[in-house]
Amino acid sequence: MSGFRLADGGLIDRSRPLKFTFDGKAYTGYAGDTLASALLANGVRLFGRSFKYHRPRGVLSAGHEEPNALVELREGARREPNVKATAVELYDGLVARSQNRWPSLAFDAMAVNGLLKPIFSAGFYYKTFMWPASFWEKLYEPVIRRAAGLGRASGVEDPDTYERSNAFCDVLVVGAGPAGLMAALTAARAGADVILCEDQPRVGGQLLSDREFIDGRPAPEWAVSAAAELAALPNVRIMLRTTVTAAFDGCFAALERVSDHYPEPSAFQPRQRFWRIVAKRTILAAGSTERPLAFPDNDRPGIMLSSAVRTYLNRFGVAAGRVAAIYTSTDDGWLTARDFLRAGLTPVVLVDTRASAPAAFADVAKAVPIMLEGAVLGTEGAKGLSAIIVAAGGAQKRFEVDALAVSGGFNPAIQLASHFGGKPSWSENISAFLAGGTAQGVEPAGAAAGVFGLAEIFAEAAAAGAACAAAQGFAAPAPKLPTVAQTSTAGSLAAWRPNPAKDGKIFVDFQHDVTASDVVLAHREGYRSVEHLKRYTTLGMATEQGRTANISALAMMAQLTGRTIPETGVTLARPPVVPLALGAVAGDHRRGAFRPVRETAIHALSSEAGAPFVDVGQWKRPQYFPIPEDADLAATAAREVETVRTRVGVTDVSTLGKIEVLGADAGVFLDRVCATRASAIRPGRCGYFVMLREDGFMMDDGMIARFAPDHFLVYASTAHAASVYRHMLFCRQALWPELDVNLAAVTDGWAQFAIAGPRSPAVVQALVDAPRAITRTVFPPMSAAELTICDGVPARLCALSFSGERAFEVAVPAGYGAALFRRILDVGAAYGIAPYGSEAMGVMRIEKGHPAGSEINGQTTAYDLGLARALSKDKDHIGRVLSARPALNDRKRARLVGLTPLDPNDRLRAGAHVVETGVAPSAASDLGWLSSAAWSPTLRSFIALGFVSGGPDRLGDEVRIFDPVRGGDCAARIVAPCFYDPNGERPRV
Amino acid sequence: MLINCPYCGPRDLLEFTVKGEARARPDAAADLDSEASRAGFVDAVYLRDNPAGRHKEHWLHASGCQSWLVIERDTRTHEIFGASLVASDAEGAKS
Amino acid sequence: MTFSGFQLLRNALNGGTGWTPHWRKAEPKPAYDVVIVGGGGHGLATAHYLAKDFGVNNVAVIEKGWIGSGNAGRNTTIIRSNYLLPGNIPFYELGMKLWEGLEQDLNYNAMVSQRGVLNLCHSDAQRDAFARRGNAMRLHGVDAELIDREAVRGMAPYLDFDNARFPIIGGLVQRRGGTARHDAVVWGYARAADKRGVDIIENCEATGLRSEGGKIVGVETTKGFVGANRVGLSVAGNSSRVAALADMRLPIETYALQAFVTESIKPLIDCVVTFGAGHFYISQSDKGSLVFGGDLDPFPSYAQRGSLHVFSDVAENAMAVMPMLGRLRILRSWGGVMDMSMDGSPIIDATPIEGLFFNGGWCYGGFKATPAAGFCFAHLIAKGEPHQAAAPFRLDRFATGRVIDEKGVGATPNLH
Amino acid sequence: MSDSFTLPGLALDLVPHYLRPGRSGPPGASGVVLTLIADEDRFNIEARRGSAAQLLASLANSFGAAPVNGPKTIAAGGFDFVGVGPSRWHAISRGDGRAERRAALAAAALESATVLDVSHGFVTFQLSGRSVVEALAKLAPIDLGEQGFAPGACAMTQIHGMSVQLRRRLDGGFYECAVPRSFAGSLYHALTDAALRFGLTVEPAQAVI
Ligand SMILES: Cc1cc2nc3c(=O)[nH]c(=O)nc-3n(C[C@H](O)[C@H](O)[C@H](O)COP(=O)(O)OP(=O)(O)OC[C@H]3O[C@@H](n4cnc5c(N)ncnc54)[C@H](O)[C@@H]3O)c2cc1C
Ligand SMILES: NC(=O)c1ccc[n+]([C@@H]2O[C@H](COP(=O)([O-])OP(=O)(O)OC[C@H]3O[C@@H](n4cnc5c(N)ncnc54)[C@H](O)[C@@H]3O)[C@@H](O)[C@H]2O)c1
Ligand SMILES: Cc1cc2nc3c(=O)[nH]c(=O)nc-3n(C[C@H](O)[C@H](O)[C@H](O)COP(=O)(O)O)c2cc1C
Ligand SMILES: [Zn+2]
Repeated sequence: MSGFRLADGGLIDRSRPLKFTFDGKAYTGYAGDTLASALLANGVRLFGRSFKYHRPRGVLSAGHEEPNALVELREGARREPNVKATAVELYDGLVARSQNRWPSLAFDAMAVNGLLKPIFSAGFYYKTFMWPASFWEKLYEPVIRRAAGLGRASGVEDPDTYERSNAFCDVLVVGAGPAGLMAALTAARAGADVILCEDQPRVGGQLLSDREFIDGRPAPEWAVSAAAELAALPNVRIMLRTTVTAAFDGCFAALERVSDHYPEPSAFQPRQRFWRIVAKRTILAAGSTERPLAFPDNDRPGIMLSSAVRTYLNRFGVAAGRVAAIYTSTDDGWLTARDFLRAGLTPVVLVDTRASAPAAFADVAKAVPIMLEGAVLGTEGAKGLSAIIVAAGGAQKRFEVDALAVSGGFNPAIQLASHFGGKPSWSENISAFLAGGTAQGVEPAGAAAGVFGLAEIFAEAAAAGAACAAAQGFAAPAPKLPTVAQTSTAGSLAAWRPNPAKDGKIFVDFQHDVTASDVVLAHREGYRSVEHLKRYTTLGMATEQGRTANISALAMMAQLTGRTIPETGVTLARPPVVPLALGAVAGDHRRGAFRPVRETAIHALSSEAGAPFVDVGQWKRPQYFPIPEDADLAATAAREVETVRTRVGVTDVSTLGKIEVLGADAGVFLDRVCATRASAIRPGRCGYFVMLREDGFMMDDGMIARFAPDHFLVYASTAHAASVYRHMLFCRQALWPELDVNLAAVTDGWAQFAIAGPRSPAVVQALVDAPRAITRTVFPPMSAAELTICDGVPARLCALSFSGERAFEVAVPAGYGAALFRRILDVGAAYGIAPYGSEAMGVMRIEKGHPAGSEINGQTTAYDLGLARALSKDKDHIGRVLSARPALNDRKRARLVGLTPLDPNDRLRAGAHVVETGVAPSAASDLGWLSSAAWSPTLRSFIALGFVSGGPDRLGDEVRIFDPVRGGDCAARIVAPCFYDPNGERPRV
Repeated sequence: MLINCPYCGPRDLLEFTVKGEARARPDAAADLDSEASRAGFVDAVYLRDNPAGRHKEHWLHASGCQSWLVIERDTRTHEIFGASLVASDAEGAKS
Repeated sequence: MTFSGFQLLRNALNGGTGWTPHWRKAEPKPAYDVVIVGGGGHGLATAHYLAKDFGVNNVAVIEKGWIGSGNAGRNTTIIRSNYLLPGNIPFYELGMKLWEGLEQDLNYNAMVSQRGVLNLCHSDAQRDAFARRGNAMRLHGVDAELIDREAVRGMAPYLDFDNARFPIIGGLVQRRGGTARHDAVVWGYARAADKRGVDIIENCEATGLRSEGGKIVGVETTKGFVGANRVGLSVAGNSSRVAALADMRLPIETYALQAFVTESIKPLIDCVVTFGAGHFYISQSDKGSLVFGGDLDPFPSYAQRGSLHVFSDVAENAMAVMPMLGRLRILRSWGGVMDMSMDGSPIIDATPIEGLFFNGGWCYGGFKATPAAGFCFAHLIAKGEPHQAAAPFRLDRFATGRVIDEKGVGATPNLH
Repeated sequence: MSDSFTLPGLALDLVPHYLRPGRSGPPGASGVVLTLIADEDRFNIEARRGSAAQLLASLANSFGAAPVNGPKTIAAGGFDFVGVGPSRWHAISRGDGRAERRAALAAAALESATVLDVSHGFVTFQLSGRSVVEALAKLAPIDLGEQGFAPGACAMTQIHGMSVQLRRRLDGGFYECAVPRSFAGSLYHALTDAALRFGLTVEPAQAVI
């Protein structure tokens, strides 16, 4: 027990006590506390164990830079590992547990790793565990994996919801400390639209932690009044609990923690909201992070960043310990000493690495023993700090303390500016890196710009705010700058001298247990680039991304290599600034809303009819229309096929892409886009088309209906419709803008049904309005007409057959689709009509040998599909030239054929391979594969389409169908791809 | 990334599809199967300058106004220098 | 020094003072037999095999930054040989075999972990496509299993089997596939090559390719001219820029691919899982982070960073396939630049300039190829003719039409 | 009743299966009211090559005002002419008298444009209420602020992976999302999910606004 709650002070609400538990033990804190401050106030100092050596760890910081105090928060499905206790707002009923320890936090058996530290040095695993090779997966790796990792994921679906949203502004201000508030005020007063994002639940930043006075009032009060002025302006949006977490081209991403300060989100509220913010200018006023100092055993609970000590003292009313010492290389330690004094706690010693005491702190120098040019040589304590050994002026002294505030300077929070890859630049002045260049309109201000004195911060932030507003055409009035009692400091780097005996316990990266000796080892083994250092030792790769670690390690490497720090360089900061829940980024694109679906006009009808649906691209298509008499779905498909082959069936083909091509040059245009000659289709007729990609491979095939000389309608396949349309737009806009042709995708406007089977003409006749006759002579196959049906409903009718029977496709405006489908079933009843689904359609098209998606898969050519004869050779069109390349016309290519098993009941499946018979199946005997296969109720046999090397030259040959991944193996014969009515007589009857 | 569509104004990347380097379609020689024709198309379809720097590209404002655009962009910084409608004759597009 | 448990102990006792640099900090000599440009996995592997298997030891690898600073140092570490097309399978399987003996070959633990690669499928058509692929693999002697939904559940119970949009119906498994510790692969090759006398020269950028009379004579670098009458280019995302130094235009465009890690957690995901109804793949590193990625950024880019659009898309995919990931946090995201070829398959070939060889076009799949690419490239450079496994990866395949297009999307690199 | 109801023969599908009229979300006044516009006339007009000026003149002549070549709405002759792309517009008309307007449009555009009836190709959801902008901001990646999206503004944009024509009516308080018909169910769910937390009322299907 060391830390405790002061009798008064702090920005907590002592009238609202909150109960919570940590490792099952009950505690009480106050509204306004973080989990860390509340635990410290209760005297808890041991928060967790380190990654590798399981050393006891406490709280180092008061923010997102915390490497040590990680806990598992909440329980059950809401359990969240690796939560920084310093960044959790306390709420009533909070439950937290320590992690990465066994059996308990106080006694962690894994701490023996610490004894083996000399073995577990950086990169030790690269040098061993190699023999025998098979032991890695079986033995070594499982042990390493179990030992590694921090907390435990819940392992079940997150019950909370998330939202995404968009915001736009002239000026985005990141951070509402003095710099952010001042910049926002200036820009907003000028009239610019301002968004001010603040990570914390309240504005003020460092002002909440320090005993500053602004305009004669305590600084937090000034912050509140500045926020009030901003909130009153209509052009300002203040977003609290919102961390700007990444900079992307053209926008920022921010996370709003809407409900994390409640046990669970209230009804209709998301847990978090992920913002995309588009800002014309951005002011980065995100403050700075303090650096610890490097000394042996610098990781004991009770050793804390100096500014964090002040944060606990002033913002939370918590003293970090009862007997404190200070070890600093900046004025910040002196500020902390002064605040300790004010709280009635006199530090036992202030050790400053510098040679002289800062003049502004004469009051402190008088009250506290000071050791200049001093160093902490070591610390003592079991589960927490109990003493420090200090050297100064040749003498060593031991002090019994339970808290040590350390300060090694400040790193400006420039991460967001670095996301664009800009190299940070070193500032000798503050011994830290500043944002390099102002990338993409991001302007650092305040501590983030390396300006630490409050008066200068106000002046420079106001100027930045004014400049941003001015860039958007808003003239800012000269700002009235608040008056402050000036305190300014700069950082310097504490000297570190390699000392093999002690370096092993100088922790640089606390969470990953990277020590000074690891840096020395990396140097010795040649990992001297900072990026190699990082990757070899894992320095800076932990959950706080080296915020507190990187500079010390860099300084060490610089010293070892005899280079300067800027020569040594710094590792790159990457998004996100603060770790970001995957659920939040996904937002509400979850479950069914992951991706949109497309439904046809008869979707509801089909599902009422019990039809299962199949995904084709984004579409849902009814796959079968089962009736109770069907034994199973295979029987359904067989019945549906039989119905079409013998009577009449109706199916929904609305998903076919429909592209209107209109204009005087429509025919010319299509002749260039298609490999077939579309212009040869006469008005009132349909024609087959093939489209190639420019590289000569098949893009799509389908039908074109021509309704008038200047009006064509292209029916693209469902799967390719979108890309075909994009391609045609490209041809129209980029390649041949001179042509008089307009395109429109009208797929969604029409419900279209195929009515197929020998009795289809009668059904169609019953639909169309008089006096049109649907006869073989008046409306033969390949006819197309615009007409009315069902007493005046506009419709398009084409005599097209995909099934191989006499068939029609009738389309009506989509709003009539459901009614038309019912009507077709009604009038068709007399003819024995039944609806059929995509499965039966697929069976029939395989029986007919029509290529579909699995044949036109982007890897096949018209030649492969046996369509070469349909192409016109004598005109230039997309894909014409490259389709003539030799390899694309090689007879040995895998080309389309049909396959029938010698035993008709031997199951063929798409994906099986075709291999030579009589030799062992191998890559050498592999001839090709089956692309589509089905049971053909018509032929009473399994049949398949497939691609076989030189296939059309081998009709009649016996081959082996080899499907080892599904245990299939049978003999089959190569046949022509059309199994049914090869001469196409049936549609003409 | 924000692309300033000449018709729609600044819009997010997700509304667009990108085709890659903006290249003209070669004229096929009279003999479509001549070496010259083929070489021209092989070059145009497959070979790229792929510069690290300014690059002219074809983009489609797919879920916007469906215009194909020519965009000049720096492939190192993603800075966009301009976006225009690809169709030179798109009358009065800049209203 | 040979790495072993014994050495580790010995050095633990002497304060680690016995360790030495894993590779020398070499400076360029005036000339070498072979100069490899690019100190990524491929370049270093090439040097290693040149020295070890082809007797060419007078080799320099020049690297513009630190070795592994390119894609070798930023990929999602998946290794597998579950390809579809006959042009690809033998090559990637050669790679798989080399991975299986890599650590012993290099005397460096690259943590090759054959934990299995599971590709999920969500429709009958997709399952049939996987069957075609699995069968092709089996015909080539590669392990492949097509498993049903319940077997998938056995491997990965935490998946969203009943996803309202894309339920899982099965998967294709390659049990020999898995992951490897990417950085260690680079360092292991560097150390092994260095041991055989290869000079690894960091912070040395190739700024010119000097040729005389159609023959290469050396490389201009930021550390001066380095002579060599055989030069191999292995510069991944920078292929076009470096080839341009020799006035070559390539069938390649460069795109950024992002990757992500979460904070470290206790073991959660055993194998590598890929989602079949979107772009998403995930595994867990030995350190405990979940490592995952998705689609390419759609526009050409040399910036090693990605867009919000893909960032969000990846998270959406993650939630669709593994809703348990919701509260886990992305710790870091980054990007690498991919040399996307026009058919999505690589190129290992001689160039029109005698003595200048090219290895590239690896798209986002070249990490798994590292050993095989190094070996085949070394073969080509040493012998002047392609290794059989890499024979299809020729530059002229675009002119002849002999493209190797696994996805069937044609010359649109951002869709491969 | 509008004139398209008087078409004989087949019934129009006016109440899609996904529509769930009623009140949902937290109690209190509804922040968002969603109405399906079940029946409207919508024409896609695209100027023929080189004829944009002629088209605009002819429309001005027939309807008293010409559409503008930009993403904005111009009301003329009972139509809302909405710019959807270069030299392309949607002409939207509702209520009685549509047959005459349709004929007038066909006549005015005959020479200089292609006109397609796309009434059935789109489904339009109307949104209003005090939280409508906040709800839409969750969905559309565009600036819906007063200046960026003034009354009459139109944006062809994307919502949850769907191409949506988002429009603010000239009367200011009403927003419309028109989406290709097959996506309507998915868009409906996206809109209602986004609006739920503000309190949502879905009105029963209504023929004409
Ligand atoms: C995010 C991401 C995820 C990936 N995931 C996988 C995966 O899971 N599985 C898989 O198999 N593959 C994956 N890849 C692809 C794989 O990383 C690459 O294909 C492979 O690393 C490329 O080969 P390399 O290692 O030699 O490349 P690199 O490591 O990029 O090596 C090229 C080197 O050349 C150097 N160089 C460039 N120009 C010059 C010059 N002028 N002079 C000197 N040196 C130069 C570069 O600095 C670089 O170090 C992924 C890639 C990325 C970016
Ligand atoms: N004693 C010293 O030596 C010393 C050193 C540094 C700073 N300071 C003091 O610190 C203050 C600096 O002022 P300032 O305004 O520049 O910084 P600040 O630290 O006061 O404020 C930064 C604010 O930004 C917020 N923030 C950080 N990252 C964010 C993100 N990504 N998204 C949203 N919010 C984010 C923080 O929560 C904080 O409120 C001054 O009071 C200065 O005197 C003192
Ligand atoms: C397999 C793998 C695992 C990684 N794990 C971590 C990690 O645990 N912590 C971390 O900070 N970065 C991790 N990284 C990312 C690296 O820090 C770094 O971002 C990446 O190598 C790209 O380099 P760059 O960001 O410096 O450009 C990992 C990268 C890879 C490829
Ligand atoms: Zn546009």
